Amino acid sequence: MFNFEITALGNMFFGLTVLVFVSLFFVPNKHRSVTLYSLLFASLACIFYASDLITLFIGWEIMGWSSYFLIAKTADKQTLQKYIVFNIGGAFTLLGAIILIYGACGSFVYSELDFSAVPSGQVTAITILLLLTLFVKSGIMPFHYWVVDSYSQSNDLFSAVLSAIISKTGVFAFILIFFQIITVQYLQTPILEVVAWLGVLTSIIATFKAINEDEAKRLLAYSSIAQVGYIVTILSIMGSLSLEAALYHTVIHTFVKLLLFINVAAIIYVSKQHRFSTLGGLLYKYPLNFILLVVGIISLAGMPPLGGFSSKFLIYTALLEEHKGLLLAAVLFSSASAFLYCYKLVYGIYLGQPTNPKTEAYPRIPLRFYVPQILGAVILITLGTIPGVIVPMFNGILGSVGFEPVLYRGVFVLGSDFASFNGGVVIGAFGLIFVLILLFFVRLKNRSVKPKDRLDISYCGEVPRADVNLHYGYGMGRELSRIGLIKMILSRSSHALWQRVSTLFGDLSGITQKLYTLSAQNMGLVIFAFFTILLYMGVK
Amino acid sequence: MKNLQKTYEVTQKVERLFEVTVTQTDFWEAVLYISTQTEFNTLSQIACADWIEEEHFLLTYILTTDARDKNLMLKLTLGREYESMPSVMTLFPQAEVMERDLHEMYGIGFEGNETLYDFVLEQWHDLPPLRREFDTLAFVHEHFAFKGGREDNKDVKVEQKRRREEAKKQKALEAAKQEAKKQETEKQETEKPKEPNTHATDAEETQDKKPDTKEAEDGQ
Amino acid sequence: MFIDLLIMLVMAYGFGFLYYGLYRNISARVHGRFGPSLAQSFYDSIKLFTKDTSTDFGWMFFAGPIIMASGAILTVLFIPYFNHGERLVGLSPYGNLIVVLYFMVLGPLGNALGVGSHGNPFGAMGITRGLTRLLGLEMPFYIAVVGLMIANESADIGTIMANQAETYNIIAHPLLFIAAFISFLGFLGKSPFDVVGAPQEVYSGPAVEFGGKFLALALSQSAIFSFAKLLLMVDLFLGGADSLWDLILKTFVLFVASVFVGNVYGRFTTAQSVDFLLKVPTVIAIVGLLFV
Amino acid sequence: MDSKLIKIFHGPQHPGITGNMSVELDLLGETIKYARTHVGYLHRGFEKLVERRTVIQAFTIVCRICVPEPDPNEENFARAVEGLAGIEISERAKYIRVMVQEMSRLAAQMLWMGGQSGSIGMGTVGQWSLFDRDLMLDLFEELTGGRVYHMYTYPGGVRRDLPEGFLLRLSELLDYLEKKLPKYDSIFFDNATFKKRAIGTGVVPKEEALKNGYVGQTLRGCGIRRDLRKDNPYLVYDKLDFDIPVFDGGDVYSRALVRRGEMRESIKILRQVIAQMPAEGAIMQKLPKHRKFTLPKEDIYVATESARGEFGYYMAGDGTEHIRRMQVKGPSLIHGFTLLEKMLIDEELSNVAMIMNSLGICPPEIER
Amino acid sequence: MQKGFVAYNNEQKSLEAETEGIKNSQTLIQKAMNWFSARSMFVVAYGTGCGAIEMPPVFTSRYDIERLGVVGVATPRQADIMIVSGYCSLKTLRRVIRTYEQMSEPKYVIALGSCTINGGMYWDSYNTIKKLEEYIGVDMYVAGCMPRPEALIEGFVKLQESIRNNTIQPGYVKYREDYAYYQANQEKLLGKETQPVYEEDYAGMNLS
Repeated sequence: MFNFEITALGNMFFGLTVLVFVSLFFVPNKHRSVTLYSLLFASLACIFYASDLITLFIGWEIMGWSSYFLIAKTADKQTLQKYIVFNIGGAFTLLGAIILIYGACGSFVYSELDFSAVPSGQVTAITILLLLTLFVKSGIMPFHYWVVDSYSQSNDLFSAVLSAIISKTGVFAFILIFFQIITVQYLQTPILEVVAWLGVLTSIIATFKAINEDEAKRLLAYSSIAQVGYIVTILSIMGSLSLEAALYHTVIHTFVKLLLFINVAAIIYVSKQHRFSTLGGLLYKYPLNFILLVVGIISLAGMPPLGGFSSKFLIYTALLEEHKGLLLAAVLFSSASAFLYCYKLVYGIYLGQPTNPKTEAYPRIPLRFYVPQILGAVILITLGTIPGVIVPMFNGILGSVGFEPVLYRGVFVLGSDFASFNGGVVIGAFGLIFVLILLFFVRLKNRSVKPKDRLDISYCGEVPRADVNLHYGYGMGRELSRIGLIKMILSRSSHALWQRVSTLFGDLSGITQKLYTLSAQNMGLVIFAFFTILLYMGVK
Repeated sequence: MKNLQKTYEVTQKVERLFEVTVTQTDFWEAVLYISTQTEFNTLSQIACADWIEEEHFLLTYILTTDARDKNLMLKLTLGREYESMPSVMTLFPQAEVMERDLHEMYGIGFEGNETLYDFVLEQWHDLPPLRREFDTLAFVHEHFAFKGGREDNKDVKVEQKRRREEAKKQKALEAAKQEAKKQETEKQETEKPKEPNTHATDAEETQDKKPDTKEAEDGQ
Repeated sequence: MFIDLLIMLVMAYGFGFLYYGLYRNISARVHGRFGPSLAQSFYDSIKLFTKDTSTDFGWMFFAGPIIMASGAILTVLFIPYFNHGERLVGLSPYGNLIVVLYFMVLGPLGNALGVGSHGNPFGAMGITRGLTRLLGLEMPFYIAVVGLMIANESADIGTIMANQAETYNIIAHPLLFIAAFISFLGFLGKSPFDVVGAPQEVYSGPAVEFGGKFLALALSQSAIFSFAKLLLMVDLFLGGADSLWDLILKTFVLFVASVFVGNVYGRFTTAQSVDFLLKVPTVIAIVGLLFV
Repeated sequence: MDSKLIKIFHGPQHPGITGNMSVELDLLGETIKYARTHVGYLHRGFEKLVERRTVIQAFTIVCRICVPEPDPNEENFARAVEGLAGIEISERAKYIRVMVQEMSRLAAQMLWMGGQSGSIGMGTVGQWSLFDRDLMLDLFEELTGGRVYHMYTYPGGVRRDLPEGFLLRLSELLDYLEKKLPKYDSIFFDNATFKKRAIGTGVVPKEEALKNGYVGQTLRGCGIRRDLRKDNPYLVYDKLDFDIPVFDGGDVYSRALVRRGEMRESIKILRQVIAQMPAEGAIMQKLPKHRKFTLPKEDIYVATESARGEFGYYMAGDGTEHIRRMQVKGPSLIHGFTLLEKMLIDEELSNVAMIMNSLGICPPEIER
Repeated sequence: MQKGFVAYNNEQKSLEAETEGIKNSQTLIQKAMNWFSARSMFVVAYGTGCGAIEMPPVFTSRYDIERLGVVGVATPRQADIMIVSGYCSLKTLRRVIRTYEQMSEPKYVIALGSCTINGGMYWDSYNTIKKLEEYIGVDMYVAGCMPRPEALIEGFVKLQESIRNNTIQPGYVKYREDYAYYQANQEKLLGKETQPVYEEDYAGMNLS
């Protein structure tokens, strides 16, 4: 029953988990819950190295429960309710899929599963059930209802773990099942097309919701939904370059979210504020934190010199090779609007005028907060300069999954023959030009004069008073709702959908409640009918 | 027009300009009546003239019709000691700014109008400027200084008067000298009294020597 | 190799200021007056560089314009000037069209950090307008570029230019050209879409605190940047330039077209311009994409 | 403090402000939630200065009250003194005064067009219209000796007779303007971006327009036919036939169309004035002892229709040669405060400059 | 002191000799620098008084000052020249001083009309200042009760000439060197805090 197997895919995801957990160990955390974290770590290891479906399901359940208890420390009742309902739903669909697979192929172990004989109707049922599980775990649009609240209300350390690792288990399961177990030829292409468009829609809606957010952690939650949406889209293309792009983006996203969440956690730890309208002007108080956040948002937005661009570049080349122009247009739309919430994050916290006057009273940030951030920043910068360094590892995974490896031309170059770029030249040219202009600027005899005080800004001839709010944190992005298309996107809210679903479940449970309180003989009749159906299923 | 004439005696000043005078006590129900019952239902201007001799402000509410063809001047007199009167802001929203202006320029209080903060002057600690007892020339000489080197361009009239007196004195001096010389020749006395040169009459005095005479100053 | 880069940079700087001087002269003639001398913007930048003092709000404000300028210079260096590919190719073999498109956004985002750090609300409003407008501008331009890349089966500008040997892309993909030209107007900051630094509305937006040398650097980088965009449009749709004279001719034709549109039309508000950009040119681009 | 609104100033030093005043705005994003107008930057204390001056001294200072359009001030001052002193002026002087009023209205409308198009970034219209305005100022310079401040309409008539061939040059300029106006239609009034920006912004509610005392284009822009030259005619306006352009819509675009119509009407009036002007007649009624001219102890209210609306003067004499009181009420006092502060709520920041230009707010009238 | 024309002539000659000395004592680079900074001038968009109505004709097609390289810019940081056009009330003086101090060096002030020289027509008004040079350093006066556009352009040309030759001491150097004198004058008139301040006498509506 409990047999494990070391695979290249498992190694990569487990490696990410180890890096994240080790670096988070240093961060000061009020809720020291070592047992729950070790339980979570064990369940993740069990998922990544499982070689049969049952152990995968057990790991999945333990992960769900341990993160439930970790969130329960700080979240309110309503968030917990949302979390547990969705995750149990996900687990049950996984159980249903496993039972159907067992019915079809007669075994749980991955290697023995062979879908050639299975009728296509059953395969689609299996895929739909599995897709539901993966949508819930990675927060694809209709099922993202629990993601934002639980990310923002869990304590700062755990929301980093949630967004960096636990949202990746969905991706791992997608690759494992659809690439390794049910290989490509048995899957119906229209389902994958729907999955692709669902992923893109998720990222577009999540991006515009993120722009309207006033809380830092909720903004990051929406942004991680959007990024995982990209990964799901590119995975559903089912090509070798697209798989490599997905894996690359997973690595980048893990470290970007680790960096950003811990950075925001440091600010919340120090200033006890987590809204943009109450933060601001901390640039010259925490310069190192600011620089690390800038590295984070540059790679989150996918800008050239840093790692984020390499994964974005692979996603675009993968879509281009498959000639999926419309899909790429939608991805471009959401990544273009990502710049807005990236800038809002850095402006809301660090730039602009400070909103509350007692920013001097904030204490220094403890050094232990910087360990995960520096780890993330170093990895992002190295992936920016030498993007090709992890391509051989990915080729290993591609081989194990049965795809031919992607072209590997040395450490600096990344991309296929359709389009490739040299990371070293890009960041080298940027650094050189920056230094040259800096030297020219410093050599100028133009004396730079300091302004008299914080309020010595050109303000149409008037003088801003000290207690007047000049921080544009809350107002940034408010104007988007004046644009027709974006107003239509923002007006959709999944809250109404799930209200209707919960009322539906309400009357359903009303009927079943009547069922159980039936008189004795009706009860017998019902049990008998249940067993006949089960027998019929088993026999066929 | 007719029901206005029924209740108040209206005098016609100029073609299409009428006038009604009211006392301060029944001013409020006059305004209420005129703005609701008669055709003069819009306020165009609140004018205030300061008659310091008769110790009162003459407030004129200039009302006009919807057709903007006739104007009615509703007059009332108000005491000058910073008295206050009811604000017509509720009847005419535009009166809020006019009352703020009058409050700042004359110091008239308007109950019911909270926004009587400073309208045009910034950090003004002196008398309300449009009152007659505020002397703008004194204020100017106290706060500002004019460009130097122009002291001699005093008021033309004053200068001419001074020059005429000089010439007369000069003539008188000449006549006195002739007189003295004549007497001297007649009496052939030996010693001659020497007149002191009392007054430098050279027109081109340099500025700093010239005393700052009082009469030159307020001739302006 | 470095001499090539230097020549490219000097040409971009020279042409950029020449075209900006031409723009001021042409619009002056449209207004019915003699405009300034052609090298006027060159004089402006020299004067600003040699001013005695300029207010500096801290090291991030100091770094902002520098990142913006390096973004613009990188964009120029990654675009090949000629289509025969021997001289003045710059760094384009190491990068491709997607890298260039993202460099165009790197400059403004770097500047946004600098502008945000001096705390003037007008600066932040200008930056937000810039990023919202960017959202509208990028859609048609990127879809047109995606169409070209799919048609030419490669993202390298050199190959795209080579494939246009017999028919220019402007004839092969007319719809894509129309969409790209409309958003190209916005990228150059011409009238219907110049909402970012509108002096009457946002007190000159991002450039509100730029004095002396910072304003000089901003002006020269915008000259280089506009020449880079002109060059990109020529390379993608007009088959690149065979000789120096051909380069000047093609960039000038495109430039004059954008000038005349800019002189006639007023300015949209940010929401209206993005609304228009997401409706008309994006639909044209998507239809063009289907025909590729 | 956790306030979500930021406070900015559409301040005195701002390229988008019409004159030297400021509007204090509280913004949520770029939507205005609260507006307050600040004036007082141009206050010279006219009414205090006039009390210290005789009629002829006050005459030179009166035309400097409002800069874009000084002539209605001179006309008001002259008619107020004539009303108080009971002076009757000759027919020819009346025609000349109407001509001066209409010429200054045309110049003011062209200046407005420059400001309105500049506020939404159309450079070309401003350049053309200010060029044409300059041609009109050359005629003024020839007639009165001053480009903007004319000091020409004096109580008792006008200061100088028309120079030789002046009416001929005036009609030539009118022909030139008549040819140029269709060009303005194509580049400005029918311009796609102007229409898209102007239609529907800055709407004046029609029902409270009359009650709140709005005047001029604001009324005519929302469908109410009011013009002082027709309703309360002065000088010889009752002898001239012209109609009043009225558009209902109440927004910036209909106010622009009203001004376009008024330009054509002014040209029509000037043509009739040139035709009907009596050839002879004393242009200047000599005031008795004009240097020491005493006003009777009375008060009067006169109003003229300026390019922005009704310009009212209250004047009181007190028997000495000094004027007891002269109070000026320009149209911008109401438009700039009650109307503007209410209209800017929930308006976009980018429309503030356009709305202030379309209401024709000119700060020197407000604070004198 | 000789009287009459002779005195005037000698004084003029000595002045010219002095400027001649300064002119050829500058180094070549400094001369080039001055030439450039004279060729291009940025005027801050601030119409302080009634002379501002003559600025639009100067900046548009009839008199077109852009031929001389003069362009209007929005903020004081970007500007070199401020035009104080006519009378200047106390409230405006505060904003003028703040704008002047926010401009980057070398900055010049052109004062239009006689109101800035000695009070002009509003010499007896309680709210306008009489001499602008008491409060900020002024470089160029253009006479006229609202000077004509040609006079304004003549003012610009003369200013460019003086920048090119760098002969007379510019206003900003005077302002910087004896700042105490200017500060004292400002404080005497405008009270302790000369920065413009707007009190909130009412509860500003704060939709937090």
